[in-house]
Amino acid sequence: MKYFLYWGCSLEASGVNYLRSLKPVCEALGMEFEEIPDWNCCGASVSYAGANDLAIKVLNARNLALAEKKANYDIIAPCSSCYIQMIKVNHEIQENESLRERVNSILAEDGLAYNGSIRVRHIQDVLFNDIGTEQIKRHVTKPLNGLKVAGYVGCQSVRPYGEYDSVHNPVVQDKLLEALDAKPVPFPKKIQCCGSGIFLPEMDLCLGLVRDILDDAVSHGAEIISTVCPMCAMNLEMYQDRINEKYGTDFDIPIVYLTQLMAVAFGMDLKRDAALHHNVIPPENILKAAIGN
Amino acid sequence: METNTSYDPSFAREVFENVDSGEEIKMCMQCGMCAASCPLREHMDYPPRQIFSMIRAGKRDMVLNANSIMMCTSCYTCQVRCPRGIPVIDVMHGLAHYAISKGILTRKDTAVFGREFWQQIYKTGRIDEKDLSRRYFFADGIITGIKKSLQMARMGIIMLLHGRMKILPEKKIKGIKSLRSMLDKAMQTGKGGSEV
Amino acid sequence: MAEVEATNQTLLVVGGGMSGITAALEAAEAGYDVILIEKNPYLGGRVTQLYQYFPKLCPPNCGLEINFRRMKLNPRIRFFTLAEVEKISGEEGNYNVTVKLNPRFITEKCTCCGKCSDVCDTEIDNPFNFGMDKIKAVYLPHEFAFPMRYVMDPSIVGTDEAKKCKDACKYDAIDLDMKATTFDLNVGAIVWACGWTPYDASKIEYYGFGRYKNVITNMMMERLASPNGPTAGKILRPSDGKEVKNVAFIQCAGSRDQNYLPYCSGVCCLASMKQSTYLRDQYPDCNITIFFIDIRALDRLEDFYTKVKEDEKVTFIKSKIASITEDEATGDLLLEGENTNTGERIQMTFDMVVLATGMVPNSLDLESAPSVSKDEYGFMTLDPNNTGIYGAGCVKRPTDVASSVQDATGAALRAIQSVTRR
Amino acid sequence: MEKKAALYICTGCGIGDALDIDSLKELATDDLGVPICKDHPFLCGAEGVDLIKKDIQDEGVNTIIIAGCSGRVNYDVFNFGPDKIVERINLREQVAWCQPPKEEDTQMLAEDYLRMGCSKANDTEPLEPYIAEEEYSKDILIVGGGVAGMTAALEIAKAGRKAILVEKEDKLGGFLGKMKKLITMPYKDLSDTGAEDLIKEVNENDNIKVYTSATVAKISGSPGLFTAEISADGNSVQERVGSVIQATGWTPYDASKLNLGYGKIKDVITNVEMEEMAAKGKITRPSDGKEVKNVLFVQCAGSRDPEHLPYCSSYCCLASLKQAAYVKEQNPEAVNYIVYKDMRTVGQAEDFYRKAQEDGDVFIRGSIVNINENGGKLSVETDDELLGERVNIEEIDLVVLAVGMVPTSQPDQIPRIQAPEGTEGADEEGMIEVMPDSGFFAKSALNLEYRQGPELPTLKYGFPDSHFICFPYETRRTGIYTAGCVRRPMEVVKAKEDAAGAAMKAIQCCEASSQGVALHPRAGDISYPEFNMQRCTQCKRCTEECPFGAINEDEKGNPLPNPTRCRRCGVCMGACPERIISFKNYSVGMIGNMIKAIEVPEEDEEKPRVIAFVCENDAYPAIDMAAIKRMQWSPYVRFIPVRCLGSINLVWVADAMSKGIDGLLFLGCRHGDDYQCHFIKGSELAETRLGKVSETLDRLALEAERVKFLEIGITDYNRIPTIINEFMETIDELGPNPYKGW
Repeated sequence: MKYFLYWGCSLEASGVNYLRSLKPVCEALGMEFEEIPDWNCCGASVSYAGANDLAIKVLNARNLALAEKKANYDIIAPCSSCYIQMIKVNHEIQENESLRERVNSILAEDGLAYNGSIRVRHIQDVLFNDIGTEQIKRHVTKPLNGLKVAGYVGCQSVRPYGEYDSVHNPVVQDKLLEALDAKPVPFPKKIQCCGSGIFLPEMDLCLGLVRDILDDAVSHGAEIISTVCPMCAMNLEMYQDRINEKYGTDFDIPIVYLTQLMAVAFGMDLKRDAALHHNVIPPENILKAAIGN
Repeated sequence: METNTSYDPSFAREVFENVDSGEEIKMCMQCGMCAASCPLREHMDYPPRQIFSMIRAGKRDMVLNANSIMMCTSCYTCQVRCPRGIPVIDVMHGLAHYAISKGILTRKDTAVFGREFWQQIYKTGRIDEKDLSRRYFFADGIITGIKKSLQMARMGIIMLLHGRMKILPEKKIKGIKSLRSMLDKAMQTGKGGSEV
Repeated sequence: MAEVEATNQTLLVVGGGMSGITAALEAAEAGYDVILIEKNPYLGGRVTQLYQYFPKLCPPNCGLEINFRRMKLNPRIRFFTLAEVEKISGEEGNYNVTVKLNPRFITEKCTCCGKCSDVCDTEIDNPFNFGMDKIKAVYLPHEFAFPMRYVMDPSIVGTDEAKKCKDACKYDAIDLDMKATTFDLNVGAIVWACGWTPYDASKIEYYGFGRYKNVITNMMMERLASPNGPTAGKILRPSDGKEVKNVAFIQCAGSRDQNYLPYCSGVCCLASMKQSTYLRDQYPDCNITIFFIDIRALDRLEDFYTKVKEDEKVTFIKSKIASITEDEATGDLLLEGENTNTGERIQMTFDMVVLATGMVPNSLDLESAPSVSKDEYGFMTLDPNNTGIYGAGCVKRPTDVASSVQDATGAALRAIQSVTRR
Repeated sequence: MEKKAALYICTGCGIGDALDIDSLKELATDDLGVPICKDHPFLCGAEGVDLIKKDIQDEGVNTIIIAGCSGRVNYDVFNFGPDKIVERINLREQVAWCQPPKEEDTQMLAEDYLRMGCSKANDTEPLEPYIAEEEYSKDILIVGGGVAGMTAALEIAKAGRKAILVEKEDKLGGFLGKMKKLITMPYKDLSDTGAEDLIKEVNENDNIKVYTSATVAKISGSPGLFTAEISADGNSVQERVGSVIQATGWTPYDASKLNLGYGKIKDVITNVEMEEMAAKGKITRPSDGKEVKNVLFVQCAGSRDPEHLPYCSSYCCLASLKQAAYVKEQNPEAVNYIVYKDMRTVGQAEDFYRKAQEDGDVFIRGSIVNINENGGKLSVETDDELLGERVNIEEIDLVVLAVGMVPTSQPDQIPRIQAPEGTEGADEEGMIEVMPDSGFFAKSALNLEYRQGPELPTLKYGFPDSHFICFPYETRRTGIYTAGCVRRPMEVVKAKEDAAGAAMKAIQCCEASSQGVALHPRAGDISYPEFNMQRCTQCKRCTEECPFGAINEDEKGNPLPNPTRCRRCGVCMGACPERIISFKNYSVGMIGNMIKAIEVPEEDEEKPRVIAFVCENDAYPAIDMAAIKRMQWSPYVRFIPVRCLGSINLVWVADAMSKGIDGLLFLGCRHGDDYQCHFIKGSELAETRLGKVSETLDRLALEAERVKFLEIGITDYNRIPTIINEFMETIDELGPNPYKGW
């Protein structure tokens, strides 16, 4: 199966371990990726400060148009922010003809047009629906043996459209974790926002959100937290020190990408494929113990 | 009940005309779902539904100066639960954009961060996280910038050590010129942005 | 099944709930032949599951008793339980209807002595009590069941258990070879009174129904309060059977919500107020909070709202509750919302939460049937150019018992007009 | 008819295990003289029924006494045709299932029921329906030519019957005719009112006779046999009709009673005035004739207000949304403010609320503080609940007060009548306000020639509505139904449906009356009360107490029964001190004989006897239910079902007490505001009568506690054992009835 992989800006930097692990895992599952030529940033959720809605739509429509021009593959956007920006604009353009005309009149500046034929997908969606847990299970050579994982869904990977999972009580990540023989722990805060794109400017307030999430995960017995979003990963991992300092807690729980766990469970190289060395809070020991290494 | 405010429909009209998704607030039935769904509800001056009723009442200054409109984490919880299907996030973003365009920076950090974000996109077509942070920290001048950077320096170094920071600066995308003209056109013809 | 005699002057009423029973009786008492079919093993429909009606707080069985007696005395009505319409063809004044009779496995010989049930060991979830308790697999649906006859759950047919039950019956009333049969009817007009289904509360995921034991629906509350319910009428919370001290009602659980049921279900405000009186009767110290958007108590029913409001133990808060979280240790429930009158944040803990879920119409969706007009929510609408099939009661709009009866009375007349025209 | 009785005892369902059947048979044949007595292990089975049928055929049996299950079941199995008397003795539920088997007391209980049942069968006479000598009319009179009245007339006509429509105005239409547009199903958008078409259809229908500028001067007679005197254009016309529908509608609440500027500020109008203005053309300001721009609607103007109309008028929310749409249609720039308490757009009507929001109407939850006029514009001060502030809404061109509906039956002033001397609350002249449930309360519309008043009794707030949830067309005057907004406040679509329902009932009434069959709740009953006038003392109790006003009076005070008005409850029979009122299958003597049939053991046997008179609709099934649940109670109680507790005659108390019965229980329906008695007053009357009996008991030196009245509902079966056992304890404490063995 061929897809466009729109990895976006973060996956080249803070989310590098996401991209590194995603590629070998997906390739092992028979997926092939193509890059959208000359793609631009999705605008993320904070660009409204500098731009109006139409400009942000155009930003995403350009990527969609570039993709459509090249091939009729689904676009996989592993970053939740990219995913939501792109799927939202895609839906709006598909559903609103006058908006499409308006956007296309702007895209025409570069001879582009978008007809609305592309489907935007989250990586969880593709793994769950196109590949399926049965197929994933077949690739597991080093099962995680009941490792207690808090599958943190966050927000934008499912909301608002809920195309492949419930927006209120998502289960897909947990099912994928189960396929790796991990034991997903239920924790209500798995859908609470970590502060997302405004974490940096609103750090004071958002530290509290992350504390709540970590606390909920840990108190439900999680040994490790998995995510599917570079912002979630960043916010949950990088600020544990500060949270401990501010709230007198003692969090030291590794935050890994779902794809990293998959690479581990697929028996791949912990460094080259699972890219565990990029993690600031080292997950190696826990994972090695789980797979019995 | 003491305060005497007069209902003034002109602000609502202003919002309907100039704010992205502004007219969506008409559908609000004041149930309070959005307020209770928001992760940062405790820190907001007014929950979204109250912002909406204040728009209907014509409380322009209070609305545009409310911290709530710039405090949205874009988590979409309120939006997926709103029984009237109001795209609350879009409205909040639209209002924030409108307020910022009027020079109101109630949550200055967010406004600056967002603006820097956008400007970088405008400049190169992509985001360079390291460059973005640098610009964001120094947006208030060199002194605060150094202070803020120092606070974050340790984390920066750690990230660098773990290979989670790009060393080379982001290059412009090939179609940057045409992208800029597209964005210019969108800013001119779209709602809420015409006055920037 | 022997041929059921009917002519193009006969009326068919589909649905043996309050609306269907009324339509059938009103027409029959005016001298028309009526056939009534009901898919349950008993007549009475939804109201049989209610403890009391608002605003009089009287038991539904009282009115049903009168209606059943009217039915017993009137030879013009014939009724079939466990019956469903399979096909309808034809037009006003001349319909051909295929009715499917599902096997009861218990014949008319049943005297209701209960011996079969005594010997039966298999238990099934009790559908009458929304699965809150178990009943024997051969059972009387409820004490007031009309017709008063046992029914065997198909799941045990073909097992030794079923044979054991059969052997216990002195009256040879168990027929394990009973099969579903069909018969055709020629009728002149049809009253569609199939009623409603409670909205599936588990769809409103942030309320945790189905995951949190102490989150129940308003219909479950009726069963809990009923003397013939799972707790013999004592309202106890499901997780641990404890008495309740602090109960919340969440109005518009699904209703008036674009994501679920965009329409208002009409009766839920009053139903919750009524249920608050159940609680107050049993627990003089119980606190009740009703969370609402708008209180909708039309016409004289406003009096009931006024009366409940006067109870200092019942608090009305204007707020749509945004989420429920369960305390896993205690089973208590944390409700979050915003009091929109004060702007204050609500974080309140309750023993039990009742979701005032709405009504979904059981509409005329058969593989083969003449087209009838429906609105976008599936409620039947009256199309003056398409007569012959008439909706009655909650298939037309979400409504209370009195209005359903009123509507069904009118529907009976319209059906009579159809056969008069031919 | 020469009666030939046969008793069949079923031994199935545990009866045979609980009782000595042979001795029961012996009792029947030897002591009770029943010529044929058989038992069968499965009487309701084909073989059992054939056994009975064979005896009917071969032996000429016409009075079949079945001792087995409760009469509530197997009614169809044991139906042998209208000319056969069937008496059911409940040995299963009320003996075998609630008493220990093979005990002496259980056997005695069964024996008593056998004696009582045989006695009753003996006293029952075959029924023949009442058919009047006059010709029956099946035409239907409709009073009121608004949407409900016109719809009712058409529905009747479409069913092939004739309708006579009387309208007081010079043309049909009512409020519908004055409206601009309608908001109705499916509540997406405004639609035409359809008034013109409806009026035309009514006027052109051959089955409908229309009288305009007409009123009903008098209605005399009874269902099937009414004569209506109609004054039309100064002429008096007589029409014979079978039933009547009152659809006289409503009037808007008087807005000048509200402190909202109406009558003082010209630009404050009512929603009715708004509608009429919109229907005529432009919506303008009454003060200067200029087109309106900003309009403020005040919801619940008077409604949901204990000072004015405590109820919700239910149509006003939608009406204001509709009128706001008129304003927008006239000027898309206009702003509508809607100040509300709760938005009540029920059901699919929620869609139109959303539509109004989309249109930009401003909704303010709160209440009006003040309406002021300055500089030609209005400003409205409002407590805005959701903003938490008192706000001013200025630059308003027009304020529309959404006033509620007052039924036309509500009198302008509550009528006063001469009260009997010494009545509490009477004024100096002995006058007292008429109660709302009196036929003398409502405003003139029907002018019934009824002893209990010329109009329908009202329920609350002047609405002559049904008190029953299950039976919304129940009225206290048989064959006279109400429809539309006179019955309860409702919107147009509901008024139409209501009219169809009332039409159905009216047609049904004509059918039933002409066949001598009772209407609800004893539908199908052909028995009727007969008066032995020779013994009447003109005490008027029957004419006063009949809950349905069925009995008129001549000048001397003799009762003039109207069998087609009668609901067969027997309240008159219970009321009559001379016991002159009887049904062929239900009479004072019959129950008296049943009481006498009970064998009362000697005092030293220490077996007390109690009779429980129970309402056959609620209490009796509750006892059956308790038995089905195998609950147990004292074996000393004998249940006698009665049509309604209102039919109990005090002579039964004397009969029982003088026979040595130790106590009497009366189990009837709840009364009071939320009464459940389907004969309105029956249960209440019973308690009142029993209140008087305790004085008598005192005089007899019998304790008042020996007679107890209890309210019980059909689902109260769990209470049955407690109720009975507690009463038995009381009896034990009181000791045996000293009149035993007299």
